[in-house]
Amino acid sequence: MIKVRFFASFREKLNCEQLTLQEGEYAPLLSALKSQLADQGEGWREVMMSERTLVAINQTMTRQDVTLRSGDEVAFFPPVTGG
Amino acid sequence: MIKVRFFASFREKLNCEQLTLQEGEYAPLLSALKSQLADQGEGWREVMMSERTLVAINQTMTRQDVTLRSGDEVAFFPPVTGG
Amino acid sequence: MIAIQTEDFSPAQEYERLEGSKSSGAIVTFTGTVRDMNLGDKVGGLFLEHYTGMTEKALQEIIDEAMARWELQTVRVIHRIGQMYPGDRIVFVGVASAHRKEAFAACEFIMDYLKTRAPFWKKETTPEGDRWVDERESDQAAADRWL
Amino acid sequence: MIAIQTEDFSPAQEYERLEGSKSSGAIVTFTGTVRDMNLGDKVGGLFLEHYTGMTEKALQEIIDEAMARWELQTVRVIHRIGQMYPGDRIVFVGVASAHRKEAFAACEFIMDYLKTRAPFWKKETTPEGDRWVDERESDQAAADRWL
Repeated sequence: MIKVRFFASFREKLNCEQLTLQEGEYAPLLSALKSQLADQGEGWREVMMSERTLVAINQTMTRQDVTLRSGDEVAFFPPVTGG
Repeated sequence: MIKVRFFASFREKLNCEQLTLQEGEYAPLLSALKSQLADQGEGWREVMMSERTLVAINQTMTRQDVTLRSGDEVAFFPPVTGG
Repeated sequence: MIAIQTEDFSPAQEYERLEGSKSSGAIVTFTGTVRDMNLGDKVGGLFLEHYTGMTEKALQEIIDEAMARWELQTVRVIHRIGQMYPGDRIVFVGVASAHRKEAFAACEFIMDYLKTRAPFWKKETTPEGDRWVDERESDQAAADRWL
Repeated sequence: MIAIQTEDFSPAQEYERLEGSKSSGAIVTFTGTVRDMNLGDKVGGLFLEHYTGMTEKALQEIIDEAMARWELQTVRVIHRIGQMYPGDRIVFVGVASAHRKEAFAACEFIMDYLKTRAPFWKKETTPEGDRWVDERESDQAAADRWL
Protein backbone atom coordinates (compact mmCIF):
# COMPACT_ATOMS: atom_id res chain seq x y z
CA MET A 1 0.00 0.00 0.00
CA ILE A 2 1.23 3.48 -0.81
CA LYS A 3 -0.17 6.93 -0.08
CA VAL A 4 -0.17 9.57 -2.82
CA ARG A 5 -0.62 13.19 -1.78
CA PHE A 6 -1.22 16.45 -3.65
CA PHE A 7 -0.66 19.99 -2.43
CA ALA A 8 -1.64 23.58 -3.19
CA SER A 9 -2.70 24.23 -6.81
CA PHE A 10 -2.36 20.52 -7.68
CA ARG A 11 -4.75 19.55 -4.90
CA GLU A 12 -7.27 22.07 -6.20
CA LYS A 13 -6.78 21.26 -9.88
CA LEU A 14 -7.16 17.51 -9.34
CA ASN A 15 -9.74 17.99 -6.61
CA CYS A 16 -7.80 15.34 -4.72
CA GLU A 17 -5.84 15.58 -1.50
CA GLN A 18 -4.84 11.98 -1.03
CA LEU A 19 -5.07 8.58 -2.71
CA THR A 20 -4.35 5.22 -1.15
CA LEU A 21 -3.25 2.52 -3.57
CA GLN A 22 -3.12 -1.11 -2.50
CA GLU A 23 -0.53 -3.64 -3.56
CA GLY A 24 -1.12 -4.47 -7.23
CA GLU A 25 -3.00 -1.21 -7.82
CA TYR A 26 0.16 0.76 -8.57
CA ALA A 27 3.19 0.38 -10.79
CA PRO A 28 6.29 -0.15 -8.62
CA LEU A 29 8.46 2.44 -10.39
CA LEU A 30 7.81 6.13 -9.66
CA SER A 31 7.93 6.92 -13.40
CA ALA A 32 5.34 4.23 -14.05
CA LEU A 33 3.12 5.53 -11.23
CA LYS A 34 3.25 8.96 -12.87
CA SER A 35 2.17 7.53 -16.23
CA GLN A 36 -0.61 5.61 -14.52
CA LEU A 37 -1.88 8.76 -12.77
CA ALA A 38 -1.51 10.81 -15.97
CA ASP A 39 -4.06 8.50 -17.60
CA GLN A 40 -6.78 9.56 -15.16
CA GLY A 41 -7.64 12.71 -17.17
CA GLU A 42 -6.44 15.92 -18.73
CA GLY A 43 -5.63 17.73 -15.45
CA TRP A 44 -3.78 14.66 -14.20
CA ARG A 45 -1.77 14.46 -17.39
CA GLU A 46 -0.76 18.12 -17.08
CA VAL A 47 0.35 17.72 -13.47
CA MET A 48 2.27 14.48 -14.04
CA MET A 49 4.00 15.59 -17.24
CA SER A 50 4.96 19.12 -16.20
CA GLU A 51 8.65 19.80 -15.68
CA ARG A 52 7.74 22.13 -12.83
CA THR A 53 6.19 19.31 -10.79
CA LEU A 54 8.16 18.40 -7.68
CA VAL A 55 8.08 14.95 -6.11
CA ALA A 56 8.82 13.93 -2.55
CA ILE A 57 9.14 10.33 -1.39
CA ASN A 58 8.65 9.94 2.35
CA GLN A 59 8.95 13.70 2.75
CA THR A 60 12.25 14.07 0.95
CA MET A 61 12.39 15.63 -2.49
CA THR A 62 13.77 13.46 -5.26
CA ARG A 63 14.51 13.96 -8.93
CA GLN A 64 15.38 10.37 -9.63
CA ASP A 65 13.25 7.45 -10.61
CA VAL A 66 12.91 5.04 -7.71
CA THR A 67 11.21 1.77 -6.86
CA LEU A 68 8.30 2.31 -4.49
CA ARG A 69 7.93 0.17 -1.42
CA SER A 70 4.85 -0.58 0.60
CA GLY A 71 4.30 2.16 3.15
CA ASP A 72 5.84 4.87 1.00
CA GLU A 73 4.28 8.31 0.91
CA VAL A 74 4.58 9.92 -2.52
CA ALA A 75 3.77 13.63 -2.79
CA PHE A 76 3.33 15.77 -5.89
CA PHE A 77 3.42 19.54 -5.61
CA PRO A 78 4.16 22.71 -7.55
CA PRO A 79 7.32 24.76 -6.90
CA VAL A 80 7.34 26.04 -3.33
CA THR A 81 6.64 29.69 -2.56
CA GLY A 82 7.11 30.15 1.17
CA GLY A 83 9.26 32.62 3.04
CA MET B 1 44.94 78.80 12.06
CA ILE B 2 44.45 75.06 11.75
CA LYS B 3 43.61 72.40 14.29
CA VAL B 4 45.48 69.10 14.25
CA ARG B 5 43.94 66.15 16.09
CA PHE B 6 45.14 62.68 17.04
CA PHE B 7 43.05 59.66 18.01
CA ALA B 8 43.34 56.31 19.76
CA SER B 9 46.85 54.77 19.77
CA PHE B 10 48.30 57.87 18.05
CA ARG B 11 46.95 60.15 20.77
CA GLU B 12 48.54 57.90 23.39
CA LYS B 13 51.82 57.40 21.56
CA LEU B 14 52.32 61.15 20.93
CA ASN B 15 50.76 62.06 24.23
CA CYS B 16 48.88 64.71 22.28
CA GLU B 17 45.19 65.09 21.59
CA GLN B 18 45.16 68.36 19.74
CA LEU B 19 47.50 71.05 18.38
CA THR B 20 46.54 74.51 17.20
CA LEU B 21 48.87 76.02 14.63
CA GLN B 22 48.65 79.68 13.73
CA GLU B 23 49.14 81.15 10.28
CA GLY B 24 52.83 80.92 9.42
CA GLU B 25 53.38 78.11 11.92
CA TYR B 26 52.40 75.41 9.45
CA ALA B 27 53.30 74.42 5.92
CA PRO B 28 50.29 74.95 3.65
CA LEU B 29 50.47 71.53 1.95
CA LEU B 30 49.28 68.49 3.89
CA SER B 31 52.40 66.57 2.84
CA ALA B 32 54.58 69.40 4.15
CA LEU B 33 52.62 69.52 7.42
CA LYS B 34 53.29 65.81 7.84
CA SER B 35 57.05 66.31 7.33
CA GLN B 36 57.01 69.18 9.79
CA LEU B 37 55.22 67.08 12.44
CA ALA B 38 57.54 64.10 11.74
CA ASP B 39 60.47 66.25 12.80
CA GLN B 40 59.10 66.59 16.33
CA GLY B 41 60.57 63.26 17.43
CA GLU B 42 60.80 59.51 16.84
CA GLY B 43 57.14 58.72 17.72
CA TRP B 44 55.97 61.54 15.49
CA ARG B 45 58.09 60.31 12.61
CA GLU B 46 56.64 56.81 12.94
CA VAL B 47 53.07 58.08 12.94
CA MET B 48 53.52 60.51 10.06
CA MET B 49 55.48 58.12 7.82
CA SER B 50 53.40 54.98 8.40
CA GLU B 51 51.38 53.74 5.46
CA ARG B 52 48.66 52.67 7.88
CA THR B 53 48.05 56.25 9.04
CA LEU B 54 44.69 57.66 7.97
CA VAL B 55 44.07 61.38 7.45
CA ALA B 56 40.80 63.28 7.58
CA ILE B 57 40.44 66.92 6.57
CA ASN B 58 37.35 68.52 8.06
CA GLN B 59 36.07 65.10 9.08
CA THR B 60 36.31 63.51 5.65
CA MET B 61 39.01 60.96 4.93
CA THR B 62 41.44 61.82 2.17
CA ARG B 63 44.35 60.05 0.51
CA GLN B 64 45.43 62.99 -1.59
CA ASP B 65 47.76 65.84 -0.87
CA VAL B 66 45.79 69.07 -0.41
CA THR B 67 46.41 72.70 0.38
CA LEU B 68 45.28 73.55 3.89
CA ARG B 69 43.13 76.61 4.54
CA SER B 70 42.67 78.56 7.70
CA GLY B 71 40.01 76.92 9.85
CA ASP B 72 40.75 73.42 8.62
CA GLU B 73 40.70 70.51 11.04
CA VAL B 74 43.29 67.87 10.19
CA ALA B 75 43.05 64.53 11.97
CA PHE B 76 45.52 61.65 12.04
CA PHE B 77 44.43 58.24 13.22
CA PRO B 78 45.19 54.52 12.90
CA PRO B 79 42.93 52.16 10.90
CA VAL B 80 39.46 52.10 12.40
CA THR B 81 38.24 49.10 14.39
CA GLY B 82 34.61 49.77 15.27
CA GLY B 83 31.58 47.59 14.70
CA MET C 1 15.28 25.64 16.70
CA ILE C 2 12.36 25.28 14.26
CA ALA C 3 8.78 26.40 14.74
CA ILE C 4 5.89 26.09 12.30
CA GLN C 5 2.93 27.95 13.76
CA THR C 6 -0.26 29.82 13.00
CA GLU C 7 0.42 32.39 15.75
CA ASP C 8 2.55 35.48 15.34
CA PHE C 9 6.02 35.54 16.88
CA SER C 10 7.96 38.20 18.74
CA PRO C 11 11.22 39.36 17.16
CA ALA C 12 12.18 40.72 20.59
CA GLN C 13 11.92 37.27 22.20
CA GLU C 14 13.73 35.65 19.30
CA TYR C 15 16.56 38.10 19.75
CA GLU C 16 16.94 37.14 23.38
CA ARG C 17 17.26 33.48 22.45
CA LEU C 18 20.01 34.29 20.00
CA GLU C 19 21.91 36.51 22.39
CA GLY C 20 22.65 33.91 25.03
CA SER C 21 26.28 33.18 24.20
CA LYS C 22 29.19 35.47 25.06
CA SER C 23 31.30 33.82 22.39
CA SER C 24 28.94 34.95 19.61
CA GLY C 25 29.94 38.32 18.28
CA ALA C 26 27.43 38.56 15.43
CA ILE C 27 23.70 38.09 15.16
CA VAL C 28 21.94 38.40 11.82
CA THR C 29 18.18 38.14 11.51
CA PHE C 30 15.79 38.13 8.60
CA THR C 31 12.10 38.84 9.00
CA GLY C 32 9.76 38.47 6.05
CA THR C 33 6.40 40.23 6.14
CA VAL C 34 3.33 40.22 3.90
CA ARG C 35 3.56 43.04 1.36
CA ASP C 36 0.44 44.96 0.32
CA MET C 37 1.39 44.73 -3.38
CA ASN C 38 2.56 41.86 -5.60
CA LEU C 39 2.99 41.84 -9.39
CA GLY C 40 1.17 45.16 -9.57
CA ASP C 41 -1.93 43.98 -7.70
CA LYS C 42 -3.13 45.01 -4.29
CA VAL C 43 -2.88 42.06 -1.91
CA GLY C 44 -5.67 41.85 0.66
CA GLY C 45 -4.48 38.69 2.35
CA LEU C 46 -2.42 35.56 2.05
CA PHE C 47 -3.09 31.93 2.91
CA LEU C 48 -0.07 29.77 3.61
CA GLU C 49 -0.41 26.03 3.00
CA HIS C 50 2.30 23.59 4.02
CA TYR C 51 3.13 19.87 4.00
CA THR C 52 3.01 18.89 7.67
CA GLY C 53 5.97 16.78 8.66
CA MET C 54 7.98 17.39 5.51
CA THR C 55 8.24 21.08 6.34
CA GLU C 56 10.06 20.43 9.61
CA LYS C 57 12.28 17.84 7.94
CA ALA C 58 13.17 20.14 5.04
CA LEU C 59 13.97 23.04 7.38
CA GLN C 60 16.10 20.80 9.60
CA GLU C 61 18.09 19.65 6.57
CA ILE C 62 18.66 23.27 5.54
CA ILE C 63 19.83 24.21 9.05
CA ASP C 64 22.08 21.13 9.22
CA GLU C 65 23.69 22.11 5.94
CA ALA C 66 24.22 25.69 7.14
CA MET C 67 25.83 24.39 10.35
CA ALA C 68 28.12 22.15 8.32
CA ARG C 69 29.18 25.04 6.08
CA TRP C 70 29.73 27.71 8.75
CA GLU C 71 30.59 27.83 12.42
CA LEU C 72 27.32 28.87 14.02
CA GLN C 73 26.28 28.99 17.65
CA THR C 74 22.52 29.24 17.29
CA VAL C 75 20.03 29.05 14.45
CA ARG C 76 16.34 29.77 14.82
CA VAL C 77 13.74 29.44 12.06
CA ILE C 78 10.05 30.28 12.48
CA HIS C 79 7.53 30.02 9.66
CA ARG C 80 3.90 30.90 10.02
CA ILE C 81 1.07 29.08 8.25
CA GLY C 82 -2.61 29.86 7.66
CA GLN C 83 -4.28 33.20 7.04
CA MET C 84 -2.22 36.42 7.12
CA TYR C 85 -2.65 40.06 6.14
CA PRO C 86 -0.40 42.85 4.83
CA GLY C 87 2.18 43.85 7.41
CA ASP C 88 1.99 40.49 9.19
CA ARG C 89 5.23 38.63 9.82
CA ILE C 90 5.58 35.36 7.88
CA VAL C 91 9.08 34.11 8.52
CA PHE C 92 12.01 34.67 10.84
CA VAL C 93 15.56 33.38 10.48
CA GLY C 94 18.08 34.25 13.17
CA VAL C 95 21.72 33.19 13.25
CA ALA C 96 24.35 33.77 15.93
CA SER C 97 28.02 33.23 15.11
CA ALA C 98 31.42 34.39 16.31
CA HIS C 99 31.93 36.19 13.00
CA ARG C 100 29.83 38.58 10.98
CA LYS C 101 30.61 37.16 7.55
CA GLU C 102 29.46 33.71 8.62
CA ALA C 103 26.29 35.02 10.25
CA PHE C 104 25.31 36.95 7.11
CA ALA C 105 26.11 34.07 4.76
CA ALA C 106 24.26 31.47 6.84
CA CYS C 107 21.16 33.62 7.30
CA GLU C 108 20.90 34.38 3.58
CA PHE C 109 21.64 30.76 2.66
CA ILE C 110 18.87 29.50 4.91
CA MET C 111 16.37 31.95 3.39
CA ASP C 112 17.43 31.11 -0.18
CA TYR C 113 17.07 27.39 0.47
CA LEU C 114 13.83 27.80 2.40
CA LYS C 115 12.38 29.68 -0.58
CA THR C 116 13.16 26.84 -2.98
CA ARG C 117 13.14 23.66 -0.84
CA ALA C 118 10.68 23.99 2.04
CA PRO C 119 7.13 22.88 1.15
CA PHE C 120 5.13 26.06 1.70
CA TRP C 121 2.73 27.57 -0.83
CA LYS C 122 1.16 31.01 -0.84
CA LYS C 123 -2.32 31.84 -2.10
CA GLU C 124 -3.03 35.55 -2.42
CA THR C 125 -6.32 37.38 -2.24
CA THR C 126 -6.40 40.21 -4.80
CA PRO C 127 -9.18 42.33 -6.35
CA GLU C 128 -8.95 39.93 -9.35
CA GLY C 129 -9.69 36.97 -7.09
CA ASP C 130 -7.58 34.39 -5.26
CA ARG C 131 -4.44 33.07 -6.95
CA TRP C 132 -1.59 30.75 -6.15
CA VAL C 133 1.70 32.61 -6.13
CA ASP C 134 4.14 31.45 -8.83
CA GLU C 135 7.73 30.65 -8.03
CA ARG C 136 10.31 33.28 -9.04
CA GLU C 137 13.32 32.59 -11.20
CA SER C 138 15.27 35.03 -9.02
CA ASP C 139 14.69 32.77 -6.00
CA GLN C 140 16.03 29.74 -7.85
CA ALA C 141 19.01 31.79 -9.03
CA ALA C 142 19.65 32.93 -5.45
CA ALA C 143 19.63 29.32 -4.22
CA ASP C 144 21.86 28.13 -7.08
CA ARG C 145 24.60 30.55 -5.98
CA TRP C 146 25.34 28.25 -3.05
CA LEU C 147 25.91 25.09 -5.11
CA MET D 1 18.48 57.03 11.42
CA ILE D 2 21.88 57.24 13.18
CA ALA D 3 22.59 57.10 16.88
CA ILE D 4 25.96 57.24 18.63
CA GLN D 5 25.39 56.59 22.30
CA THR D 6 26.91 55.29 25.50
CA GLU D 7 23.64 53.62 26.57
CA ASP D 8 22.53 50.18 25.47
CA PHE D 9 19.78 49.88 22.85
CA SER D 10 16.79 47.57 22.53
CA PRO D 11 16.69 45.31 19.47
CA ALA D 12 12.95 44.94 20.09
CA GLN D 13 12.35 48.68 19.77
CA GLU D 14 14.59 48.90 16.74
CA TYR D 15 12.56 46.17 15.09
CA GLU D 16 9.37 48.12 15.61
CA ARG D 17 10.85 51.14 13.88
CA LEU D 18 11.83 49.05 10.90
CA GLU D 19 8.46 47.32 10.64
CA GLY D 20 6.34 50.41 9.98
CA SER D 21 5.85 50.06 6.23
CA LYS D 22 3.45 47.59 4.60
CA SER D 23 5.40 47.83 1.36
CA SER D 24 8.55 46.43 2.99
CA GLY D 25 8.66 42.67 2.72
CA ALA D 26 12.12 42.09 4.14
CA ILE D 27 13.91 43.23 7.26
CA VAL D 28 17.54 42.28 7.90
CA THR D 29 19.32 43.22 11.08
CA PHE D 30 22.85 42.84 12.31
CA THR D 31 23.78 43.08 15.97
CA GLY D 32 27.41 43.00 17.02
CA THR D 33 28.28 42.11 20.60
CA VAL D 34 31.47 42.06 22.65
CA ARG D 35 33.06 38.60 22.56
CA ASP D 36 34.79 37.18 25.60
CA MET D 37 37.78 36.04 23.51
CA ASN D 38 39.93 37.74 20.86
CA LEU D 39 43.16 36.48 19.28
CA GLY D 40 43.33 33.75 21.90
CA ASP D 41 43.11 36.06 24.90
CA LYS D 42 40.29 36.44 27.37
CA VAL D 43 38.70 39.86 26.98
CA GLY D 44 37.51 41.45 30.22
CA GLY D 45 36.20 44.65 28.69
CA LEU D 46 36.35 47.02 25.79
CA PHE D 47 36.62 50.78 25.54
CA LEU D 48 35.29 52.37 22.37
CA GLU D 49 36.76 55.71 21.34
CA HIS D 50 35.33 57.71 18.45
CA TYR D 51 35.84 60.96 16.58
CA THR D 52 32.79 63.04 17.52
CA GLY D 53 31.21 64.69 14.52
CA MET D 54 33.13 62.74 11.92
CA THR D 55 31.48 59.52 13.09
CA GLU D 56 27.97 60.77 12.27
CA LYS D 57 29.17 62.17 8.95
CA ALA D 58 30.93 58.95 7.95
CA LEU D 59 27.91 56.82 8.88
CA GLN D 60 25.56 59.12 6.97
CA GLU D 61 27.75 58.82 3.86
CA ILE D 62 27.68 55.04 4.15
CA ILE D 63 23.88 55.02 4.50
CA ASP D 64 23.51 57.44 1.57
CA GLU D 65 25.61 55.17 -0.59
CA ALA D 66 23.57 52.12 0.42
CA MET D 67 20.34 53.97 -0.41
CA ALA D 68 21.76 54.94 -3.82
CA ARG D 69 22.72 51.33 -4.56
CA TRP D 70 19.55 49.58 -3.39
CA GLU D 71 15.89 50.43 -2.97
CA LEU D 72 15.50 50.65 0.78
CA GLN D 73 12.63 51.89 2.90
CA THR D 74 14.35 52.34 6.24
CA VAL D 75 17.90 52.17 7.52
CA ARG D 76 18.86 52.40 11.16
CA VAL D 77 22.41 52.40 12.53
CA ILE D 78 23.29 52.53 16.23
CA HIS D 79 26.85 52.43 17.53
CA ARG D 80 27.74 52.49 21.18
CA ILE D 81 30.82 54.21 22.59
CA GLY D 82 32.60 54.09 25.93
CA GLN D 83 33.10 51.15 28.28
CA MET D 84 31.55 47.76 27.48
CA TYR D 85 31.80 44.18 28.69
CA PRO D 86 31.53 40.70 27.11
CA GLY D 87 27.99 40.05 25.90
CA ASP D 88 27.17 43.77 25.60
CA ARG D 89 25.75 44.99 22.31
CA ILE D 90 28.07 47.33 20.38
CA VAL D 91 26.41 47.95 17.05
CA PHE D 92 23.05 47.55 15.33
CA VAL D 93 22.29 47.88 11.63
CA GLY D 94 18.71 47.39 10.48
CA VAL D 95 17.45 47.60 6.92
CA ALA D 96 13.90 47.35 5.57
CA SER D 97 13.32 46.80 1.86
CA ALA D 98 10.69 45.38 -0.45
CA HIS D 99 13.07 42.56 -1.39
CA ARG D 100 15.19 40.17 0.60
CA LYS D 101 18.26 40.26 -1.61
CA GLU D 102 18.49 44.04 -1.33
CA ALA D 103 17.97 44.01 2.44
CA PHE D 104 20.76 41.44 2.94
CA ALA D 105 23.17 43.21 0.59
CA ALA D 106 22.56 46.66 2.09
CA CYS D 107 22.91 45.47 5.69
CA GLU D 108 26.18 43.65 5.00
CA PHE D 109 27.49 46.57 2.90
CA ILE D 110 26.82 49.02 5.72
CA MET D 111 28.63 46.80 8.23
CA ASP D 112 31.61 46.24 5.89
CA TYR D 113 31.96 49.98 5.27
CA LEU D 114 31.39 50.88 8.92
CA LYS D 115 34.23 48.52 9.85
CA THR D 116 36.70 50.24 7.53
CA ARG D 117 35.47 53.85 7.24
CA ALA D 118 33.77 54.97 10.44
CA PRO D 119 36.18 56.46 13.01
CA PHE D 120 35.79 54.11 15.97
CA TRP D 121 38.65 52.44 17.79
CA LYS D 122 38.53 49.57 20.26
CA LYS D 123 40.81 49.13 23.23
CA GLU D 124 40.60 45.75 24.92
CA THR D 125 41.31 44.80 28.51
CA THR D 126 43.05 41.40 28.67
CA PRO D 127 45.06 39.53 31.34
CA GLU D 128 48.16 40.76 29.43
CA GLY D 129 47.05 44.38 29.89
CA ASP D 130 45.14 46.89 27.77
CA ARG D 131 45.73 46.91 24.02
CA TRP D 132 44.41 48.72 20.97
CA VAL D 133 42.74 46.31 18.61
CA ASP D 134 44.47 46.04 15.23
CA GLU D 135 42.54 46.29 11.99
CA ARG D 136 41.87 43.01 10.18
CA GLU D 137 42.78 42.31 6.59
CA SER D 138 39.56 40.33 6.29
CA ASP D 139 37.55 43.49 7.05
CA GLN D 140 39.33 45.42 4.32
CA ALA D 141 38.80 42.54 1.90
CA ALA D 142 35.10 42.46 2.80
CA ALA D 143 34.77 46.18 2.10
CA ASP D 144 36.72 45.93 -1.16
CA ARG D 145 34.17 43.44 -2.54
CA TRP D 146 31.74 46.34 -2.99
CA LEU D 147 34.04 48.49 -5.12
